[in-house]
Amino acid sequence: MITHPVLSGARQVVTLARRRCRCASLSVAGILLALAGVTALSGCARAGGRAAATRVTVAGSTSVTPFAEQLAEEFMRKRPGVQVNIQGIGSSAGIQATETGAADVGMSSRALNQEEVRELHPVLVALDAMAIIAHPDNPVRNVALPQLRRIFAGEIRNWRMLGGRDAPITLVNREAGSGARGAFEELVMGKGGSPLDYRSIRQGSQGAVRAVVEGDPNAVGYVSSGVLTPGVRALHVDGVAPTAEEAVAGRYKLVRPFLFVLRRGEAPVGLARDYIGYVLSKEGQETLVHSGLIAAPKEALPWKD
Amino acid sequence: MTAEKQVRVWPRVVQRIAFALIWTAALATLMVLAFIVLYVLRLGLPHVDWRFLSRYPEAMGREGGILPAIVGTVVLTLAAVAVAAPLGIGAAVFLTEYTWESRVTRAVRFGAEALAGVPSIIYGLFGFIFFVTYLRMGWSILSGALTLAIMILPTIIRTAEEAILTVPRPYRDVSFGLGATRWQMVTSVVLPTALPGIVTGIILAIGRSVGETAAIIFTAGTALTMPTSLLSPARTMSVHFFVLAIEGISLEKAYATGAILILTTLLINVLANWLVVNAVRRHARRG
Amino acid sequence: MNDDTKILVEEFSAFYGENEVVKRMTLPVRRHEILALFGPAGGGKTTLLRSMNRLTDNTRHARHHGRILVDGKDIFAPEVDVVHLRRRVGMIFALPVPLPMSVYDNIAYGPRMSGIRARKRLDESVERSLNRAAMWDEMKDRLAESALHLSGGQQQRLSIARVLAMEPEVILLDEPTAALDPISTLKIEQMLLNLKAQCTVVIVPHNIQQAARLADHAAFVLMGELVEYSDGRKLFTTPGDKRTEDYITGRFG
Amino acid sequence: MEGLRERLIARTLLVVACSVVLALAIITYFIFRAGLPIIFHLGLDDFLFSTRWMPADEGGSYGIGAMALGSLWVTLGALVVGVPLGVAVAVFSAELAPTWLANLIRPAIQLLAGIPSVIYGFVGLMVLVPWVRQHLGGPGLCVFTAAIVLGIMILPNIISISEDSLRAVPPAYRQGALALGATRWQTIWGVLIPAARSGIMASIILGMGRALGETMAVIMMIGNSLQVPRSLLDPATTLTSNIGLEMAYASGQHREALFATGVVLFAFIMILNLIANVVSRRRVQA
Repeated sequence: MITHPVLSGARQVVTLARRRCRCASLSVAGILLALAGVTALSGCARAGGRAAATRVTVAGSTSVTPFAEQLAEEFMRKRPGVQVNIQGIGSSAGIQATETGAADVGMSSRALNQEEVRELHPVLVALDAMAIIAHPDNPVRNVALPQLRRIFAGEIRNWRMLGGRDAPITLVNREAGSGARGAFEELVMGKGGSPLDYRSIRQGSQGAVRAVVEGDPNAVGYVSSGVLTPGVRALHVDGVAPTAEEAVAGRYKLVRPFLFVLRRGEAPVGLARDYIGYVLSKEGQETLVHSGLIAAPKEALPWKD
Repeated sequence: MTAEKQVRVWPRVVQRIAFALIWTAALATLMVLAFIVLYVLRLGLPHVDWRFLSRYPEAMGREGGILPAIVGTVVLTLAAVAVAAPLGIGAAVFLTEYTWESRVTRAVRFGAEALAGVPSIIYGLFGFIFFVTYLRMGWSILSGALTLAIMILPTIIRTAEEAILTVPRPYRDVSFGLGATRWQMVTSVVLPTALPGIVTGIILAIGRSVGETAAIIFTAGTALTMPTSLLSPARTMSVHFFVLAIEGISLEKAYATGAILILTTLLINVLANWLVVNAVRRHARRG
Repeated sequence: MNDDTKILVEEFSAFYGENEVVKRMTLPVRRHEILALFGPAGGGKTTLLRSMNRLTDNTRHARHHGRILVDGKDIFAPEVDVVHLRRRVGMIFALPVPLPMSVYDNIAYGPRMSGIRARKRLDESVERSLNRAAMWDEMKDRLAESALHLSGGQQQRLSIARVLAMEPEVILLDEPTAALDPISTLKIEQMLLNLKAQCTVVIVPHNIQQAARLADHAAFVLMGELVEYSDGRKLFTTPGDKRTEDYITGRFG
Repeated sequence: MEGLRERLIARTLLVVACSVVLALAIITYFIFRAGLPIIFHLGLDDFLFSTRWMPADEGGSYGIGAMALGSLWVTLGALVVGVPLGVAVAVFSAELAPTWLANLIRPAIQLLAGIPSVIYGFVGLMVLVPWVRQHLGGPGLCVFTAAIVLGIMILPNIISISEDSLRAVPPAYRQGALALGATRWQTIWGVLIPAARSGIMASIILGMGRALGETMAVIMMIGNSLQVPRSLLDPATTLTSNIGLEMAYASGQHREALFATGVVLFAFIMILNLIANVVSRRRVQA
């Protein structure tokens, strides 16, 4: 394989490229750019990571995405000509994109860790009660928190042990890195508790989790209470329904924050500020509440470092 | 006597069984195809109307239409072809008209073959680190189109090369004999004659771009807004379909988008076939 | 070399790879006459012809030794512009090759390639060339038609008209009537005799009779070697070499 | 002047042609640069053969063993479905079908190749997954479902290349066999298929590459479970689907590990391509 002339040629290219990779690849990109007929100027303007005055990029948690998009739609209706791009790429990626400047605002559905807090400023936009969902045909209506823990740790594997039918439980998880999973691990499994069962099905978004549970009578998963549909039933946890009232009253425990994150030391400017302002406004918060989320407590004030 | 009879009868039985199986396989394949197409069309077409095609999506696509996705698909695909077609045709012309079999051509062919085999998720990863991150183009039509362009390059090169090779050898002699330079020969005789084949390749490449998902999600993003420039992110119909379908946002809209995708694929195929048939017919007439 | 020599092939050898197909040939072509290169198939006639306007450049592994002089200048010299050479030395192939375009565009092809764009000049050139190929009357109403729709004979005469449009000094023809019926053949032969006035013609004839009908001078080529070169009439009546005689009288070939 | 222009054009075309090689080199370089460090950090053995993939672990555990096995299962399954079916259709189209039917099959296969993979995944999800869940048990999102749909997806690759190589068998072979009194089937099985063997092999290898590389359809159908599948009805994950699923959410080491998965996949595919290349080159020489 090594003696293959083409491969060794390719290796030379690679070595060469390694030697002055930035320079070479930039020039290649230059050629491609020219061919695409794109003005390099706009490329440079974008390269700074600063949004143009009429555009703001919001990227992150797919759990937050539907709500952020709805708010963006309303916001854009109020402010014709501006564009709010919502990219549902996951909490961690959104946080990272914000750090590197690829996004102006990040969305996270989990609390920031210590490292991240050093770089970024979280803005609490809403609280979300996480619902444990099962198929409507499933006779099980309630789980205790410790049971839930054991279910997702893979210790309880049959609905019979929960008073249901004799059927194996199909666990539906989110994938590592997603805010929902992070929040679930923290709220249900506990810090340093047993890990989530690796055998579970994993899906890439709340919708996907919901879709699996809608289809499979033996499935159980977790999603934001804001995205519940008649196709799934939210189980009570310790006898408490996952409603906003119960959560505000502190009885429903599985509550996670929905955050917007911003780079520290840079107050958001222009459109980003206006958008966040809209989200935190009475009107924006009403939309969120209407969608099944819980309004952000008043004391969560934006960017006052 | 019996043995001989057996020899004569047995192969016929085997043949009958084998042929029955083969017929079954062929019909099953056609039926699977028909099923997929009809399934999506039957469930999707009732939800397709002019409003679906001409309106913006609302509530993440649960309501409204798919106009931005259509525009995103068209722009992304055109941009990708605009980059890949000159490169691909140029490479094919180089391989066929400007050089003889050598290390260089072998390397280029190897490169094209290797690129053709690279899975789209790898293109997605590459586009993400190279165009989106390293060159700071962000999730944008530009990033997506350049990634796609590399992806469809092998298809264009291969089909263009084949088309060029079918141009009769004597045309070149005549053209040279009449004092054409090589480039004049290529542009006045070879490319016009090979055009239907080349266009077919481009249409196939367009088909691949329209159907691509994995590479685009990571490079052009998933923002469901109307793209305003090459640097805005975009969501193509395939990506929109994927998001609608897997997130269970709206099965109705998913089927409708799927129907549009299938129709587009059909259209692209019919177009490509029509061009090939036409080219063959012209070729036959030429003798 | 005297003044009426248009082309001089001098100690010329041509190779495909290791295979020597033209062997140290020396041969003059005189101005305003027809030279016929004849001999059995595979003897290197076509290669010699293709070397005269360097079409062999486009063949892989083709090499050569020696020189070919046109008007006393070696066509293989580095400073020679091959495109310019080919505009002076036109070539007709055995099978008619109409380009897939209209009759008009076929004939205007050469002039266009040399940069003539003016419609008027192209029109003139097309008319003049068709006239010289004696086919203006049949073609003048069919100029917009695809050349692919013409008959074989018409296509070949069109090929000649196409070469004439470049006003070449030399025309090389490689069995131009091989695929044609006798009437078309006759028309083409007549045309070639008329063309002598303007240019020099080198032809690989379709058969010995054709060579005898056309040739002012003739050269018998066998297995890459020039066996005999002399005045046309003389060579076909009283060949000087036994091998030539055998070939002419049909004892081999 | 003209000569200069011609030389310039020739040079430009050379550069254009080499852009293909350059693109491949850049892709290779960037994927390897992003993925190799963590492979060295973890050790190739641990990375390849450990089945524990837990980015949330303290320090992270990254072993792609389970998904590599998932890829292997799914790919083999796809071949089991796709190869007999594909070769049968190729034989049918090249040998048995009446002309009108052969003329129908060719564009149909093209269409099959042109349908976006997400549509396959979706139809699999909507039709096959519930069927499997109801009739065979398990969650339906499993190796079996994914393999069947992938098997259908690789059909066009297998059919078109196999058919070409069957058609390329010299007619003399067929006539010779028939003249010796073989039945048509004996001719096909004993003469044509062996004669077209290397082409069929190449088609299978390329189909394998496609199955191994498919992402979106697999994500939709396989369940993405990180376990080593013990039965066909178990959910599993593949190298590609895990990248597709987690990439968006990954950062730091986790992301590097995904790129490293890409490196492994890339290397696999390149090896497969080389094999297909060698096999089909032998065909040309034969």
